[in-house]
Amino acid sequence: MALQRSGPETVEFDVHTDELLVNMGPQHPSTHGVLRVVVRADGEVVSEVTPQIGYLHRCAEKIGENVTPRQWIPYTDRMDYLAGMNMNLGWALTVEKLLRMELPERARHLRVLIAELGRIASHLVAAGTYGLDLGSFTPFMYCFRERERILDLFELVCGARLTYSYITIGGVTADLPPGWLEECEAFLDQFNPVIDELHAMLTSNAIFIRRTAKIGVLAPEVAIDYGCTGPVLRGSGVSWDLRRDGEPCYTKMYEGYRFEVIAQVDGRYPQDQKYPPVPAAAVLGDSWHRFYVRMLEVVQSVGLVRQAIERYRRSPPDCGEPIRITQKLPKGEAYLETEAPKGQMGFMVISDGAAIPWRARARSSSFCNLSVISELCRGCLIADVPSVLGSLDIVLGEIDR
Amino acid sequence: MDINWHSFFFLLVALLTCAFALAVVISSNIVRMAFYLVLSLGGVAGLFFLAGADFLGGLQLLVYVGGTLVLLAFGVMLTARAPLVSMKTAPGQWVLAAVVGGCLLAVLLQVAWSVGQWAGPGRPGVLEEEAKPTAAPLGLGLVGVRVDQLDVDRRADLTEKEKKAREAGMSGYLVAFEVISVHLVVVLIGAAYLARAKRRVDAPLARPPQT
Amino acid sequence: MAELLKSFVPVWLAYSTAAAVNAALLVVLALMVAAVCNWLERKVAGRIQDRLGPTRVGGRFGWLQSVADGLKLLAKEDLIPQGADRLLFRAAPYVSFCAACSLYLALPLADGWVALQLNSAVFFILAVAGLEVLGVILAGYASGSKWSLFGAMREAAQVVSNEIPLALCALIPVMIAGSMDLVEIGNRQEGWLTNWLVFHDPFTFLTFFVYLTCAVASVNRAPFDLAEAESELVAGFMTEYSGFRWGVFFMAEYASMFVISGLAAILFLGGWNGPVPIAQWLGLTRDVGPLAAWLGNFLGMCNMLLKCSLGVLVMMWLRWTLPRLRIDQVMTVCLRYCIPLAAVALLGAMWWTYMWPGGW
Amino acid sequence: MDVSAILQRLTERFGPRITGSNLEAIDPWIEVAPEGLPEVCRHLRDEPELRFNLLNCITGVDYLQVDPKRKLEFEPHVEVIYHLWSLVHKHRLVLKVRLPRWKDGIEGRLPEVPSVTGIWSTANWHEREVYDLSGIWFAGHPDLRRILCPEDWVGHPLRKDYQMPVEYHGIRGR
Repeated sequence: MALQRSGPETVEFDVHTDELLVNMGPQHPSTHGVLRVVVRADGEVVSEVTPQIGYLHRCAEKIGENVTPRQWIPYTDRMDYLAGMNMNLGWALTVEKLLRMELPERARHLRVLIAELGRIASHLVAAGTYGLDLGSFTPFMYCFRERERILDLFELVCGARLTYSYITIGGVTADLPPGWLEECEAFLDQFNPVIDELHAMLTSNAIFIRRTAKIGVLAPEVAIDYGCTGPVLRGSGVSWDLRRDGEPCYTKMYEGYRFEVIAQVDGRYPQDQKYPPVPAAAVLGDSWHRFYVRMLEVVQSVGLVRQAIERYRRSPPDCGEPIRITQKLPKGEAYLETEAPKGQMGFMVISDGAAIPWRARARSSSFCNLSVISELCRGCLIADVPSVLGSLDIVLGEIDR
Repeated sequence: MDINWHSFFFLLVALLTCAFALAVVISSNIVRMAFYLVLSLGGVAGLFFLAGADFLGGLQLLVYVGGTLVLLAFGVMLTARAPLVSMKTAPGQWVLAAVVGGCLLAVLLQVAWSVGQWAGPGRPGVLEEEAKPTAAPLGLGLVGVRVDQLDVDRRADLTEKEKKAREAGMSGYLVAFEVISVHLVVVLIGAAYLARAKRRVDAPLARPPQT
Repeated sequence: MAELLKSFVPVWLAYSTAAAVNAALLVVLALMVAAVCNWLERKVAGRIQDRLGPTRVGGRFGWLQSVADGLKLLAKEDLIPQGADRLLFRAAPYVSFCAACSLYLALPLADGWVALQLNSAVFFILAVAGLEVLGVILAGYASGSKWSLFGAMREAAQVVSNEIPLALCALIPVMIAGSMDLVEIGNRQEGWLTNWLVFHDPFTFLTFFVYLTCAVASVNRAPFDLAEAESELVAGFMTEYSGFRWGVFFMAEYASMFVISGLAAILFLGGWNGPVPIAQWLGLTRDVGPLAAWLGNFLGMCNMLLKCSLGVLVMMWLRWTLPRLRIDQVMTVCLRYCIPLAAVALLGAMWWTYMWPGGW
Repeated sequence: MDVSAILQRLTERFGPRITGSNLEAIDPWIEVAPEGLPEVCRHLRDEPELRFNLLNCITGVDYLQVDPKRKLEFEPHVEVIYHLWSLVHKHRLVLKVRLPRWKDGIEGRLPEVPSVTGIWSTANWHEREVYDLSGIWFAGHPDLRRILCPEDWVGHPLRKDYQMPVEYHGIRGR
């Protein structure tokens, strides 16, 4: 009996059932991290959802005003802890934009390689936990098994599994160890059948489709109005990806790479003949489409990593020298947004000529993606709230900073 | 000293049922009342099983304990907000209730003792012809004893197979039971229809405010 | 048993010990089933998720895992939340455990090997299976928290509405076999595979699958496990339970899962009669002699246990592959698909037995 | 359409309310008077050639030199920076609003700027964060509450002259 929000039905009201104020508290298995969602429900039907954030607020921006840019890199790791590499990349590129610094060829390809591997790892977590939200435990295990392999690769590169601080301003802390590329290719070769398994278990699973199709439908204008970016925006059919449409100093990293932006433009996904078709029940912009966009993006990223490996091998051996810790920043300010797995992650640095920036600002994508949930969950059932929350794929470390 | 186990358990379960029925009346917490009601009706089902009518016992369990009391628990659970949970009864009402209850108990006991055959322990209720008309046959018929063929029961020349068939046909007059059940269904459907949720759904907020 | 003891001890002691031993046997059977299912579930889940499951707890395949779980549950402190109704909170798990255990009273494991041969055994099992929901409702209400209230309401709505199609589907084999006594239904299906009721006619074949769906829903497993949907309601009605009380709920769930698949085995899959009538070939039938009859029954019991565990395996397999349905989708499946299908199957089976009484 | 063309359009349309700009900076920006902000923003969003439909980020920056050794290049003030993007024309713009550190000079009265929640809904949460951390009051915001710090927190952490409280609910701060 999900109430469809078609026209304004005026049904007279005689049985007074008082509204139940239920909150999915900070420690709730299906809120990804420390998020409290206050749900005002009448029986099973949700009338109002208001998320409460701030439980994980560490005021990283205030610390940014007391440490030099290279010392702030570990703080960017802890923002979106599921894709630490992409956060480092964002901050490094912003400061390089301020310094007007050019990177050698090899460093650029190395960064593309590592960033796309980070994106695969983050999307695997998103797919796994989404299956967990809807009750099927097994895809979670498959996704995390693959993610473990990627983390092993990262461990070989920089010694850490979650908080890397690998990509710094001026390049990377250390070049790739010998034999790493072969292991990375071995991982990629055995990865494709796993994606087909996930498609079989989730995307084309009848119960999964019933739990996600036509739930949490987000219109493109509302998405842009609420500032949603990344898979949430592309799930609503807006073909917008910073790797192609971003600022020059970010898109020049991806120059010469062949990849497609995954969005359903006039009814078709790019290369969708290889993947399960869009079910009839799915409406553009619902939870199913957001999930489907992430699954296809993983395939694009695999292609990108292969191209990056091949270009990395051909590029000259110099992979850039990180700047000195106490190097003075020129006076001025720079803002740059990069395509992190969860959306557009923006960093801003303002400096007045000293080594320590005057102001460091981080704009989080999940912050805006989460703000749209009150719009999506009006009139759905209580069981749909985790389904919508899972499809938005938010991380609280990034929201609360 | 051999104890007739059958009567012992019968009495035990009967006492338990009465005790829980009393608890239903005495307890103030409405949810505990529902729980004690479950136990007492379960006791009645136990009595049916001990009396050998296991179909009737199953029926009692299914219809009353499994069906009605689940709905009762449902109703109690949904309405049991703080003020409703503990319903204290004023002392005056206790006295009135005790008096009325006592009278009813007296009447029932008198009726029970007046039937000669039931007085003595140890003889399962095989009935002789009854001189003056009483309500007992009607009650027995309800329970399922074929009151109209009582004389057939005592004929000695019943073959084993025929006796077994009569035994199987014990629950003859179940019609009354069915009538009550159908009545119950009608009542439930009516209640569901009356309480169907009619709610005003205000116009959905189409777009964020376009001021 | 009672006559044996009568010679040593006074009569009433003999009878009471015999009764006590039988009762204990039943409860131990239920506990054994729960213990084995617990270990089996972990192993099956492991295999499905490409990992090993418990391997080191006590010997080769970690078979002591359930004992370890039991000890852990006993050692854990089972606290009662402050807002809870103390009596009901304690009573609820035992209500649902008694309901689940008393199911074993009427479940025959072989021809004649049954605790209490009721001539309305199917009806008894369906009636008592409906009682389990009472324990859940009491638990939901007594824990005092909104979440368990939600879980209890969903559970009650689901189980009560699933009893109807379950009863309809159980009616068909009873109608074909002509009696509600499980032993009789089982004996009617002896001989070759084709005598099984599931292959009796296409309608019973359809009924078997509808029965399986409703059985999974009424036992609250796999895609229909709304009550303890961990993603939305934390743990449904079991949120506030911990330690041994939670274990009791868990045992009740496994016990009723085993009985429901046992019922399916007897009603549709020929109970203790194997696909090939080996017992008849080896001459282990009742008329040959008491020992042969005992051996034949033993073989039958192994068959029955195999089929029950097969049913339990299917339920576990469903649980670890399919996501969970929403409450209104569960109700739609039950009210809009299962009941009409069961009704059609009933009519079809009736028409079929009328047209070809002796079987086709 | 680069920033100079946009600046030229805005100055001819709004005149005195565009109070400055800097086209040589890495991210060229335009300064707008606080009162004229909503009209300029609505124009930027609705104008067919501009169509700035994505508000990326609102940032509050506090310019106050607390370090005695450093010399003072600017007089103390507070800035609110709006980053706008157009998905349609793929161009970017930075708007700045310059405010006094405290409203009409009285310590503790937060500077005011009209809210743009009506134009972009994403501003709702961003403005709440800027209010919470940088202490800038957004007039006309539907429910301006703290979003990251606890409701009963005192002070705005990102202000340069912010002192960490000695104790908060029994937890020692300093």
